[in-house]
Amino acid sequence: MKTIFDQYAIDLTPNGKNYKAALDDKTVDVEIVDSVNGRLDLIIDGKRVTAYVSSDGSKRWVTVHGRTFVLTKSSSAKQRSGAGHDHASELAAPMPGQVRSVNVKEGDAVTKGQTLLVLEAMKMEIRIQSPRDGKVKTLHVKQGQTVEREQVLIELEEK
Amino acid sequence: MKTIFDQYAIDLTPNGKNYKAALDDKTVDVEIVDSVNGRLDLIIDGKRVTAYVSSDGSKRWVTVHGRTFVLTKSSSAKQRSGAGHDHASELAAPMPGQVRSVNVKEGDAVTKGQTLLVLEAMKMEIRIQSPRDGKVKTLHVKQGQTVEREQVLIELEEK
Amino acid sequence: MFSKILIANRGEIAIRIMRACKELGIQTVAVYSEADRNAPHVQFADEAILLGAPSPKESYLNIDKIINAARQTKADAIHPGYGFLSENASFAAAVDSAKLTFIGPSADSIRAMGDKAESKIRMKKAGVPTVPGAEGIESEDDFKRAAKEIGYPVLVKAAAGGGGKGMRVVEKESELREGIESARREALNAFGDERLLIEKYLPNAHHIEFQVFGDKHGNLVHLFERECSVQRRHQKIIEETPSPLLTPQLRKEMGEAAVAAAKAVAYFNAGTVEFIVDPDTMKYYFLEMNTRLQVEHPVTEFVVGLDLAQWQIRIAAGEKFPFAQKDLTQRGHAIECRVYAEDPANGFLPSTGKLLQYIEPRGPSIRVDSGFITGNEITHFYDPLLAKLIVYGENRDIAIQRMNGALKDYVVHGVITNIDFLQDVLAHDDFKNGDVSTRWVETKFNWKPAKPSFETLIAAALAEQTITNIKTQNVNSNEPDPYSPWKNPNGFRN
Amino acid sequence: MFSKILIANRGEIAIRIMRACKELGIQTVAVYSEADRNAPHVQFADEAILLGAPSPKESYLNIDKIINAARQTKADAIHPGYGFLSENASFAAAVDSAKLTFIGPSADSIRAMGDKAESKIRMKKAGVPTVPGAEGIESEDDFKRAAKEIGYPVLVKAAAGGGGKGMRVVEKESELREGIESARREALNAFGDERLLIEKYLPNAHHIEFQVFGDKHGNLVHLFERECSVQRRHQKIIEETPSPLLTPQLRKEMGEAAVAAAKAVAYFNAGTVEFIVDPDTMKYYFLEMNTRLQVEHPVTEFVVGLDLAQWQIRIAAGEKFPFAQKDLTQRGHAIECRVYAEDPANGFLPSTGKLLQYIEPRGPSIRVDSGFITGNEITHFYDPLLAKLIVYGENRDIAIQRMNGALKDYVVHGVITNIDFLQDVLAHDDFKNGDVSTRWVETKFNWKPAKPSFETLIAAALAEQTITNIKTQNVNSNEPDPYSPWKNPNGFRN
Repeated sequence: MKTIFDQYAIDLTPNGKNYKAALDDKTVDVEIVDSVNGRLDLIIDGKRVTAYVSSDGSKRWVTVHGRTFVLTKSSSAKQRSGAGHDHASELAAPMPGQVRSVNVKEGDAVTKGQTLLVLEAMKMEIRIQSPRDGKVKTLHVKQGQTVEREQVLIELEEK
Repeated sequence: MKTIFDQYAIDLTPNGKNYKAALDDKTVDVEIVDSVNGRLDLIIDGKRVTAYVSSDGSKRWVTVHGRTFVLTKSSSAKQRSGAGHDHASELAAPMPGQVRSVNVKEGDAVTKGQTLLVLEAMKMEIRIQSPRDGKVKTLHVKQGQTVEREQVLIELEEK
Repeated sequence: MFSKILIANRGEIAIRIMRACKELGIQTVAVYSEADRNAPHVQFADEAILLGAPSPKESYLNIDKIINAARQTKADAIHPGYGFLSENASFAAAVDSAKLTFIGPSADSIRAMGDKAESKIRMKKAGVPTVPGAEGIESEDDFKRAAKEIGYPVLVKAAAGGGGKGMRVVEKESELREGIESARREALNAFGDERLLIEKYLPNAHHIEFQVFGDKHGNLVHLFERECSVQRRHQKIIEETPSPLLTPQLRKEMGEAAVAAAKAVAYFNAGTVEFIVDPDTMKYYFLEMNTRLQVEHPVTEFVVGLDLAQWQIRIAAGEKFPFAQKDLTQRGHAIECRVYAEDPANGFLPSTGKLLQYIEPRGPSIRVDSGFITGNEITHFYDPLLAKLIVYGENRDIAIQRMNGALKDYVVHGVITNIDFLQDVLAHDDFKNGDVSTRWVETKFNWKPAKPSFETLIAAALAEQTITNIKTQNVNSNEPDPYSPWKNPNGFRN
Repeated sequence: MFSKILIANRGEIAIRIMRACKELGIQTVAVYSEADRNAPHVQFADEAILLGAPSPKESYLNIDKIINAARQTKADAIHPGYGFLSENASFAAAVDSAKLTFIGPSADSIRAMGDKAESKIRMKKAGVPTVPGAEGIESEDDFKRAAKEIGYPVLVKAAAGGGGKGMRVVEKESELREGIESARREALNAFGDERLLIEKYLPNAHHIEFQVFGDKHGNLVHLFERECSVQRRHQKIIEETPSPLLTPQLRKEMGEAAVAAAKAVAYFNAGTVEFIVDPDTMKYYFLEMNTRLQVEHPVTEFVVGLDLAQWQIRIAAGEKFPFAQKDLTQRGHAIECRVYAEDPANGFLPSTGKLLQYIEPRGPSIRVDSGFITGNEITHFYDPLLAKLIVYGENRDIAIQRMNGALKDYVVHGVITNIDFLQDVLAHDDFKNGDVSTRWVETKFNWKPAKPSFETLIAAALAEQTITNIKTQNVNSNEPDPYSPWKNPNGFRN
């Protein structure tokens, strides 16, 4: 998935539990060791890196190796124009829990921000929303089903 | 409201935005200046007091003036036997938001932990649950209604 | 000893003084403006009194309200901190006439040193070298004559001045009028007093000050120097002790001059005698005396081993020094970096906002004096100083290394700070060689912020993934859980 | 200088050593067990290698795995910290033969001092006073004879011992057999060596140790003493320097004896020579030498002004001391409190659990060396030391005041700690008077926890109100937001 900050387009490709990160012609392996409120413990190219990230609207405050930068994230619209391969997309469960309700069916057109399904765990609900306009390609879960963290719930595709 | 920790029964009475706290024959005024994750900044009897409280099952870890105690909270059942006047009770909104659903009507018998209504704010839901067995005395809100923080939502009474 | 002290200040210095009080078993009273209701210095105190609106005139500069707060809380002494009313002689006098103890020098000492022109005359009398110049003149012609006599470049500065306000460097005669007029305007605004003095401007000068300390029994010592030459807009950003410039001989001379200067105004409690030193001639000149505890006092505490804030209180309570000059020694090296909410890439303009993340460095020989925590608002009402980062090391190299590591461990999100800038100053050869004058930042050090590294962009992109499809969390506010029950003092009533 | 150092330890000491490495520009490698995957010492390092199962034998005590980890990461030196393998001569030897540098003394020095019996004989040869007793004896009759000769009470202790293990006080002959047998059993379990020695037991003795430090060029100095008499179960809980008991003359004598002891085993790097001092006769006796950096080294760093961890590395790299004994001085006073996860009201038994809240004190002259943060699990696998709280003061009274304030600012929820207990020790007259022997806690100080105050109960009840009717929040875990997106590295994939 490509994200654009200011003039930089950074591309992350899942690679098992890790990622491959690419910028221009550079590519490195990234492992997420831990991530808690505003802090990411990473292993980038074999080296441990702790990063602090705060988000304020489209502004991102990022501190790595003691250097702090304020980056501005480009809109997903711009992202799409920037990135070529942005068709199929999967939504994963952010936490283990039970599917409380499924609000769409396969083939439905969905709009950015629309709630696709609702997860419940420990008496709290989290609404899984569409990151952008698109179409429901595949539903991997049904109401009442228990899901693991990061289990794929639903796949979207371009309209 | 009376709460019992170990052999101590402490009684808090709302007094405007503040409280009156009573233990045995002692009574003092308490003002909550601020309260954020596990920390309470209080003014007790005119003096500023910072307290740290953590909760683990029925255990309460409390630190005040540098002294830490592990208190055990007694069940509400025991509480009632301990406290005399425990009839009418109000449930207030913990945050500003909209009433997403009202799951009970006046006169309904309710059990401890039962969800009475669901509030929604900033795309998150909070279920307002009954603190104990009882009966719905008055409903102050209806579905879709917007409520302020601390606005009374529902009143319970003894069965 | 006092039983209760009111601290007429805010931020890190208020907290630092309250710590000293608590360690001496003294109750503390905080005062605060409406902008500081939940400020750490208020929560740190035993009692707190609201003064009024955020504007300093309505709060931290309001003498009557502060004295009333002290009366109301039955405090028996007032500590002014630095800035605000700390060098205001009328405040010190008002505290005295309210039968309270002012923790600082006498009103007379403050007055005598507060006027740059008058103090300069006194110093000449006391035999303390002063910068060639003229005071007590008014007409443009007088200034012209004086400037010609001492030679350009010259500095015109407010007689009532301080903190770099009402100060102009004039390179040549044609610019003199404009310099005088703008300095006058600024002086009038800042101090309600447009009197100016003129002196020789030394472009490569180092700013070196001496900490002096006197008890009320006639003992007056100095606690050695602080080198404060790294400045921007005439304001210090890095201070250290010992000074890399001074020789033992010069240190001895200047220390004696500092004590003489303080004695000339019958000084007691903590004060600082500022000198400028010309590295070419190694001549030193009296600049001014700050009649209060200095922002940068912690470097002296590290190297001399005394707690200056505690001693201010003990002296005010009438204690005698148990030590003499010969008992005092410098050991090791200490550096302070002032962490400001300001943008070095944009003229060091203050940056305001909410602290989204605020994480301080820690470790052996690392000290942080700070007045803010995550979630606090940095407003435009007050000084943009976020915190002071101070380190000790066996020698200057180790202290620089330690400071660099500590700066790298500092995380501030929500306001732009000078932390990256400070790292690059410390890494610069001129700083390593101690070869930095007060104009070095403007004239020699052309700082540019770095470009974000690959790692930085990777982290930003990864964080993006984690927030793309969950909106239950107000990440912006950086309050990990805005719905925490803790935010809800009385959700259930009975 | 080394380019990369592997730290064969965990917790606060691993982090403290890594800080020293970073300040010297050296890369760091952490090793960890499965129980420490997310431990701060792992996140603090540049690289980290998993050793194996939580059990020390599978991880922090596993010589082969540690040496392999060093090879794999191309580290050129290993720092053992304290405990674990730090005083294991075979480990030091294995590091050498792996062509890596062991940051500590030679394997021979460790071996020579590791055996309490052998070391005692060496010390006698070196003219260092030792406790009257006998070593190298086996039969009960021999012990009986020796005990009669030196007089009861006597102490039987493991020859291979340390840390209070395999040690028994015997008050009269009838208890001797049982004492010998239980000490032997414990010694066998702890050290795989059941040899015992016997010595005079001094019930009112103070434990006073001297920090020694040698470079590899024959320079060996002492950094003065540490008073470590506040103990429970033969383990230190409070250390300070200077000792309130020593006279300048005795300090000089004992310092020289400590240096003689170290020279007798050709010692280099950091070590500690432990003495017991009889306050009635003011006689001192060699107890043992710890051939590693001591837990309580920070009090010496405060008062002497040197960074011992940095010097360990610099010495190992071959640097020479730039100072001699006469250049070293004690300035001010420092105290360390060991914050343990243990219950003083219940025999100081370790307490395990998850840290629900963990807030450290801060402020001028306050230092915390710690290895845990909120959310960490305190497991039963390792030492229950949570952190070390160290303060500096101009004198002992100020240091005690500061320590008391710092202890009051310490918040630990989730495991029971000795923080309240420590406050009461510091407030006790015997401690204020420096009149505390190694058995004071057991024999004189009968500590009882206080009753919760009204304020405490009010706070608990108020907190109750705030969580009565919201269950969206897992307050128990004290993770303010268990559903934070930050817990979800890749919620959205594309």
